[in-house]
Amino acid sequence: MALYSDKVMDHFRNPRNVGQIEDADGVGEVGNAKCGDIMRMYLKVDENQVITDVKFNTFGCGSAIATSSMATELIKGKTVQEALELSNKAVVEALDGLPAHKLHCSVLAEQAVRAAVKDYYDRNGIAYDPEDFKDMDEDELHEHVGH
Amino acid sequence: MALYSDKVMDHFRNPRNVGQIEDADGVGEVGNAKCGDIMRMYLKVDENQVITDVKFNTFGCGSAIATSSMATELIKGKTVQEALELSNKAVVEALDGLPAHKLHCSVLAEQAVRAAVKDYYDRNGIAYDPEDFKDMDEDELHEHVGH
Amino acid sequence: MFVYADNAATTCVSKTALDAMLPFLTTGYGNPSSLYSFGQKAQEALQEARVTIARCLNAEPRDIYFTSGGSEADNQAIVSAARLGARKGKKHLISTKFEHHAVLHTLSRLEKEGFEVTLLDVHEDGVVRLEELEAAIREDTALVSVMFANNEIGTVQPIAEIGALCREKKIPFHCDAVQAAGHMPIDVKAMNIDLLAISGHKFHAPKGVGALYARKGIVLTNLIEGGAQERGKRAGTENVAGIAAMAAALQESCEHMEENTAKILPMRDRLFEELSKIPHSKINGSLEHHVPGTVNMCFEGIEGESMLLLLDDAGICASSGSACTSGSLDPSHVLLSLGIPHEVAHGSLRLSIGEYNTMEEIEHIVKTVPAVVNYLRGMSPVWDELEKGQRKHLI
Amino acid sequence: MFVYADNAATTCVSKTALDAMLPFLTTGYGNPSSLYSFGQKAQEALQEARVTIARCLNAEPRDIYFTSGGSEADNQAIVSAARLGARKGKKHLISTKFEHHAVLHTLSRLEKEGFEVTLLDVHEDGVVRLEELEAAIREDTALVSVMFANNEIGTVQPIAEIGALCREKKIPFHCDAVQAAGHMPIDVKAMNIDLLAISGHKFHAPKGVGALYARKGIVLTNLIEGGAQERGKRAGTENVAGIAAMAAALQESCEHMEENTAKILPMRDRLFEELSKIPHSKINGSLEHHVPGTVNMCFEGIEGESMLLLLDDAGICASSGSACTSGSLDPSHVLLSLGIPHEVAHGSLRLSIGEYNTMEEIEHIVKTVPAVVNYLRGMSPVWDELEKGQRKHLI
Ligand SMILES: Cc1ncc(COP(=O)(O)O)c(C=O)c1O
Ligand SMILES: Cc1ncc(COP(=O)(O)O)c(C=O)c1O
Repeated sequence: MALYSDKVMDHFRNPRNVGQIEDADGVGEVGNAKCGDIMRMYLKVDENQVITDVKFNTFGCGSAIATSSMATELIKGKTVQEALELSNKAVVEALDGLPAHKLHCSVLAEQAVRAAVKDYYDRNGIAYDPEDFKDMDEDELHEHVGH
Repeated sequence: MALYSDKVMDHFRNPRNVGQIEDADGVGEVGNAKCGDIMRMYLKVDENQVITDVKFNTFGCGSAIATSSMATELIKGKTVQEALELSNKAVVEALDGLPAHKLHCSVLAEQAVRAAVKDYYDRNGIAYDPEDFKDMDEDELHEHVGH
Repeated sequence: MFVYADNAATTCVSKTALDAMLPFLTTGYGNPSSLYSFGQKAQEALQEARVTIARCLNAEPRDIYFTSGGSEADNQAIVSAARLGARKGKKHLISTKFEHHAVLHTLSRLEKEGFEVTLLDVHEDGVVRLEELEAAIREDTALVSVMFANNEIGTVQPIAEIGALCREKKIPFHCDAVQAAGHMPIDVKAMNIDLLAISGHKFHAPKGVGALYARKGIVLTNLIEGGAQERGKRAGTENVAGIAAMAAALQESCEHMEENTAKILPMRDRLFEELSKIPHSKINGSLEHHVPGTVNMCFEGIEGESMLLLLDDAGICASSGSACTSGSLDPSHVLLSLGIPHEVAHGSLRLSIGEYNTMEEIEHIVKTVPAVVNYLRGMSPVWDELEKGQRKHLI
Repeated sequence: MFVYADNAATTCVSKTALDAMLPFLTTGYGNPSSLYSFGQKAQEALQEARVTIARCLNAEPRDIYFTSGGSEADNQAIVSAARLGARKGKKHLISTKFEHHAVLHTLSRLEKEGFEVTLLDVHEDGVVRLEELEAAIREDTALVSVMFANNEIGTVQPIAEIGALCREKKIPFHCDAVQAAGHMPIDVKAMNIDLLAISGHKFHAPKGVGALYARKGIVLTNLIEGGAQERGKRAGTENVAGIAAMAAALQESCEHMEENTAKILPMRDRLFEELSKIPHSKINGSLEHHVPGTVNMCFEGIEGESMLLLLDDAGICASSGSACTSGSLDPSHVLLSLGIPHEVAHGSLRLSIGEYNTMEEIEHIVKTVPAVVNYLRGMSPVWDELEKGQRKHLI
């Protein structure tokens, strides 16, 4: 019954894949400083659309850092299509749960991945259905998570 | 800061002059059982109108018993005129004080003495100004003490 | 010999309760709202206490709200139900004539605000009648509030039946269980109780801590606004030590309930047996439905306070519904609600015993009380008149 | 190393306080309302506590009412003044933007009931301006409520001047002195304070006990109805042990105030000195009028909760006004009231130290905080943008 699960604390204390990728193939940033959390995700993607490297920078609370870390772990080695399927729920489950008022962090992590993939698509002229990224509007995001 | 002063507790524990006088020269009873306190006072008065003996019976709380006891002490050996001058304040002072919500007991003690003296006057055909005993009405008494 | 026989007023703090609170009065002083682990440990203690208390009442932990005592819990329960009702235009409140003042005075205040209050009769036996409750229920009834066990006379109400009726009529049911918790089995689910108040110091926890059970769906009105403690329904830094003690004490009381009852009943019966031998005495309230430890009797011709003072001199702690102990002119509203005449009610004595009492102490009581009654009758003009036939015996 | 640096959240229970309460948790468990001497001893303890607390505040003992904490005292003070005002048609309440939620939420509720509330600005330095208060006062002002010292940033308000102004204008003045009691001299008479709230656990008494001072003539409205405790103004069996502890703790704190302050100030100054060296940091609130132990700073580019968690790992207990610690989206209303931008307010740190801290502990803090700030900035996209000039430094 501590604030966070051991998994969350582990990923907070020893975040995986912290950092930046200078020559990233896709970069996504979501959240805003006024609201207290920003996640930026860098992807390195190979010719088979496999994510070979991923790094993140996060400004935010413990669970923002932990969810970023977990999200990078979950998509590393996956294809970008698979990464797009990463749900916030999967991140929460992988972390053995999050307190209710911290669930928005996991949504943010999901969105950061999607934003980075979208950037990768955009840079490489890969076609996608804009509908798939419709929900990435900032304001909507925060409403979506029920603040 | 106990509920009662040591003096009150002494007079409650060892009440002076408890009892009845069979051939009393004056008997006064005040209070009523519904309200939880009745005092009855017996006087023995000699030819010089000196109170040679006094006894009381009281139904009531600790301070009712203590004030009855103290009142008998204060009038014993005094003339009936002097007894009439006994004030509830004098009883309270002699007892080193009473809690505010117990002051009515001292008023009752004063009234019991007055009632006994009145009875003595009545029995012996001694004239008195009825005005002096006007405040002995039951209802008035209880209003007087602020219930 | 010192005999504490006023367990309905308050109880000693058990070793279990003290041990449960000491960690939070020494090393574990963190604020439960703090983020760091030292604070979260206090938060965990609160949660454990919530789980424990919920288990004792067969409630859900999230439906337990900690308060500063039984009075606060009663107030919040009643005000909440009243506000909920008012929102739907329901402004009729039902309770009983012999509730605790924490209930009655809250109802009076609501009455001044425009609510209508019906107080059910409790009859000579101190038990409400289900059919009278049913008859009192109206379309606009917003609350039924009936205590589990009365604090002065110990009679237990038909709570499960009342709960079932209220559930059927869809009326929130509040139960002041301050005198019952830890002493009688309580099951808020089986009994269909929506709101329930308990107070730690009546079952060997310290004073100043209590709890309100409010079934999910009953939205509470805050009495105290501020921080987000207690799911936003009761602000103020939590009395962690007291709460931990209350949970430990309630658990201990519930685990030993049968054993304690088995210990208390023979002592209580001995009290009734012996004290009933005093002429012109009377047992107040039915013994059929009764908390184990409470004995309430009247002795004609004497007044309660002087009896208590003399018992105190003999080392016995007891209480009375006499007017003089409360500083008012009228004796206890509870005794009057049973139809006991004022004169008689003034001469009441409540002895409330618990598992810490011994038969030896009971013997001291049954030896002392008759002597005290006799002594006071000996100087009582009322008794004199009763004896001489100038006054009619009422009991 | 364990360093408790969150004394504004709660304090350890002092040995003095624990010793004062233990008798009432063991042998002295009588109910203060009971007639017998065993109960009257508890009543005497309450009275002694009342006298002690009154002495510490220069109040009359009869004007001290015990409550379950600071929140309850604040609520009752404000509701009472509002009801008193309303009776004379006065429905305007003045307070400040950075009061504790126990004050602000009570005011909000009254606002919903039809009262009008003016919240004074506290400016960048965290101090209300007397002339702005004077300008806000109206014919129908029923209450001025200004806290003695702010709980987050520690700034102290011109209480004596506010008191004098309110007295002149005949407006009741409530002061939330929860953060000041035991730490700064309080004199309700000299300062013309009509209502004042304190909370035991902020000066080494246990949690769940507080007091309300209400000057004679200010008629209190009950939040909790029931028994006649606290002169009929606050029902419920009294938390005797907690009250005794509170009195002992307040007395000890007041007796050692100068000594404690002399011990705390160099530690606090060392914190400011060292932590100010962190680039793009900022001290929140004026240091001119300030409680001794509270240090509040912002560090740009990082968020408070993650800072707290890392400090916790280093054994340091601290707090933050970040949104994430409260579960809301906005950072502390206190920091925002100073005009600090959201982005910056998220990165705030409150260290509140007391006489139990040591310089060694302070050294641990000043070594740890810069490392934590650096580490978090190293992974912060906000800091990255600030460094690269893509974002403008705000501090
Ligand atoms: C300024 C201020 N007022 C009121 C309170 C409320 O006190 P408590 O939590 O003891 O009810 C606090 C502390 O939480 C405070 O710092
Ligand atoms: C039946 C009942 N309800 C409520 C209360 C109030 O509890 P507390 O004094 O702990 O607030 C009491 C005891 O005083 C009680 O006996």
